[in-house]
Amino acid sequence: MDTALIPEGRKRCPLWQFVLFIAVVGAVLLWGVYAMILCWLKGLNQTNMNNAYGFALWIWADLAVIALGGGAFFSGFLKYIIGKDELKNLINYAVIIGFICYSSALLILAIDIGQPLRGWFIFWHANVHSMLTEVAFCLSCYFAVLTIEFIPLILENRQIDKVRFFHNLSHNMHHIMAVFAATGAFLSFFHQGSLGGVAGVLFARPFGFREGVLIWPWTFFLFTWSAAACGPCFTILITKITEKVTRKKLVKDNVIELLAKISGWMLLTYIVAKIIDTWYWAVVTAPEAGFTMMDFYSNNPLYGLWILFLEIVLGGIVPALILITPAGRKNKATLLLATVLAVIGVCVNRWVMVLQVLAVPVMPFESWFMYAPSWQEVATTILPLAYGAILIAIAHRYLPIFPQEPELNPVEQQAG
Amino acid sequence: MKKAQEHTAPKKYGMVIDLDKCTGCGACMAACMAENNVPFREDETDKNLSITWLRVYKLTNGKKFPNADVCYLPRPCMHCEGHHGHSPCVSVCPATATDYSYDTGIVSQIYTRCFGCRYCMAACPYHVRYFNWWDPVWPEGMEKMLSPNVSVRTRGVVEKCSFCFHRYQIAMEKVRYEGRAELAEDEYQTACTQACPANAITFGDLNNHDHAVYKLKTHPDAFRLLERLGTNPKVYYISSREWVRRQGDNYLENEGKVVAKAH
Amino acid sequence: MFPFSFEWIWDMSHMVFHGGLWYALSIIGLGMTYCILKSVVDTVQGKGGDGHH
Amino acid sequence: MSTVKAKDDGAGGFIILFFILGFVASMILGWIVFPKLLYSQKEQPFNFDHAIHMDMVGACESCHFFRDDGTFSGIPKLAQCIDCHQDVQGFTKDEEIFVNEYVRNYREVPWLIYSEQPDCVYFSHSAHVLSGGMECKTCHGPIAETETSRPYEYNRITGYSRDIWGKSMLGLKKNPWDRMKMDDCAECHRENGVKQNSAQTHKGACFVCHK
Repeated sequence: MDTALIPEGRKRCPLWQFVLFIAVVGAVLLWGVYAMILCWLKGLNQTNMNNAYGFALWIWADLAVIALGGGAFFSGFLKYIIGKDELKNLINYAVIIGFICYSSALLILAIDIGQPLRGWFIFWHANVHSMLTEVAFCLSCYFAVLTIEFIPLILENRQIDKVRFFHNLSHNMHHIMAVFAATGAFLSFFHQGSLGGVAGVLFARPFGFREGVLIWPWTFFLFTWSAAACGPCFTILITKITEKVTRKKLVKDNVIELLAKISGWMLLTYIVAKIIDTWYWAVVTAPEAGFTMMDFYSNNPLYGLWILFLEIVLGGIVPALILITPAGRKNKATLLLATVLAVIGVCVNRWVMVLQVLAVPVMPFESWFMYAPSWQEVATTILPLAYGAILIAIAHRYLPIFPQEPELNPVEQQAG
Repeated sequence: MKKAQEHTAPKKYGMVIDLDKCTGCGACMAACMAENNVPFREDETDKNLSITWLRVYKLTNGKKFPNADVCYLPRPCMHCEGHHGHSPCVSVCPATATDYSYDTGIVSQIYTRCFGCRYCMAACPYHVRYFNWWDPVWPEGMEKMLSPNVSVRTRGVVEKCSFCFHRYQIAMEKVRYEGRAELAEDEYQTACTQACPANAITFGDLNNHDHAVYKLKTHPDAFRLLERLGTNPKVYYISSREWVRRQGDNYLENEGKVVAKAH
Repeated sequence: MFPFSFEWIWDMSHMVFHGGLWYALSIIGLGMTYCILKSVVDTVQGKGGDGHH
Repeated sequence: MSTVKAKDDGAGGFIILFFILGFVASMILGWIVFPKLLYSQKEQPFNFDHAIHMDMVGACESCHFFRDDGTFSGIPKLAQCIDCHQDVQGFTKDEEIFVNEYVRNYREVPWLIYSEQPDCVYFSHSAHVLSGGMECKTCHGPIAETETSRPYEYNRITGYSRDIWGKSMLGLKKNPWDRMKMDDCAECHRENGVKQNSAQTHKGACFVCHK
């Protein structure tokens, strides 16, 4: 039925399978949309946030998806600026994943504010000294860049491409894509960093506070670095999942391995910096505020040293070591393990930098603040996943995203 | 138009609270709620969801009878000066809804500008900032008792203690009418200060030699909460009890005796 | 965001911040304008028909 | 190419006409329909003649005065008017309404205040008139010369008086009283060096004009 829309020379599942998938995921999406509307109409009392937890699950989800969406800017940077041309076989998908991540992040931010109708104040009445202002500006601008990178992909749809103007537009946009990619890399450097700065500048919150250079705390640079390291891991992971679901090979191994190798070295250097940062913070920054490191990891039901181990060792050192060894990234199982661990590692890092910052008691006569999200928060956090799955499904079905797909999956000529 | 404005020395309004006098009666909290149109809920059991600009904390020394001791600690907004007005909350607000005035030293919060991102709440270690999780609902007829001097807040914005700044504004009207240059100490006092039956709270200009707070802040037993974080708060506490002073800040084991820093 | 808004100050931090912002916005805006205009011209000139480059 | 061009010529006139029509429609929408939609009008309870009162009493302060605590009385209460208006004076219908409906029943007149600021704004008349030496006219315009009360217009969404945004939809102004937005207060404060004491903006701190 929809064969006219499907890219030439590529095989797709029957329409009923596709519709069924969209329907099932769509149900989850609607659940999330319902929760989102509840939050907008009834206000943030629908959440389990409270005066101790001004930031909670959503801000974590925001930071996490943006870190994972970092694959788009970093592979764009590698392809267009460094000149790693093999990545052209993965860049389209990285852009789509980035687009999903960033649109989700903006949506979450729109739900997360108490007065959504006043959200534009962050732009209009901007306080440039606030890390959140920098986040909002760079995020919106970078989302615009991702949209620009996504448009030519949409225009490559068989039917749209027939329209001469769209064909030319797609061609012209491809032509100067490096300019957009460079702008995107510039913007990403700042907003990934300023997200790190969000907790890092809170000088009265000893768990999050970091020293730094000029106005930027060390977390600024660590966040950019970790997003560049772990974002591509997420791109690889989603590509592998897509290959599993569609039951065909979409990207050649050498492309994946190249990205995995770069990612591995990024992750290794990041984790060394992270260890130095943690060590300096534990022996210098925290004691200056009257805290021992163990004050942050004891006397509460959740946060223990295990979380530090999970983040740094399991989510950092292990995947870095796997990815930098040729055998590690060539082996499918260990490659997958490494990407999963790296994704977990960066997510734990973002969790810690949002929620643990608020959980730690600062006044000595207080105790730890604990929090569990309400179903509305969980539903709105799952919403982007469902939305992402649907967008990927539609994009994969109707757009020629993977240039190597026809070569890897030759279609026998069929009659009719 | 005359350019002769009120060219007076910058003030730094602050408080000194004598914890040895505080009985924990809560009159200051009640006065504050009434003065500032603070909304309340039918069920206030979860203090993390309700709004109390001035909150009285109960501190214990953790010892058993007969050495057990408690101390009540009223905690308004500290109106941190930080470093040149760079208080923890002011610089993080993305929409410039909160500001620090070099004229009075008061940290303001503009409810109509705030869009509820709650970054300032994350920044404040004293938990003085409260979010309006619900729209305010007053019992029938009570909305007529609201003070016209303080604007009422809506759902989805952050609010906090203003050192009853509207009282300063009202007091200044008279000062101007009478053609005086300066506000007298007793003309501008916060609601909690006046409500305290034990006279535990003293309020005034920390820069002014003639104000009571100027002398009290240099009391040998005076301390401020979380001073070593660099918040530079304008609320001082006095307690003769060492354990109370020690709970004013975090200390590593074996750190020396608690003495007030020079300020 | 704009020089006429109350929060705007002509100091270093504002110039750096907004400089970066407007720089990025202009590249995005000019880039897209170029693409669209060039595509209009190309289409009028009859380029890009039949889906071939 | 020639066929394409011929086609274009045929459609060109239509396109231009379409553009002009659209332009006119949007102008009408923006300048006439939108303000009507955005603002609603209310009439004052009855007409008030400022000019005639000025002839009688001589100065603004006679009715709009400062109280002993420095606060400003604003629009006079019935108690002040009663001194002169115990009985109907003159022959206007408005005077009749005032005396019969309000004075006789001791009912306050529910005047609509053109210059009423939103709830979050604090404004001190003493700071401007007594300390600053400003004239009433600077902010209120030549209201003392008016003989009729214009309709009170208010924004349907915010409920604020139209005098705040000003008559011009673009928010432009010629006279200082044409607009009463925050930027107008700030501009005058900046020019006169009033309390530029904010740590954030180096302009007036929020807690000068806000409450």
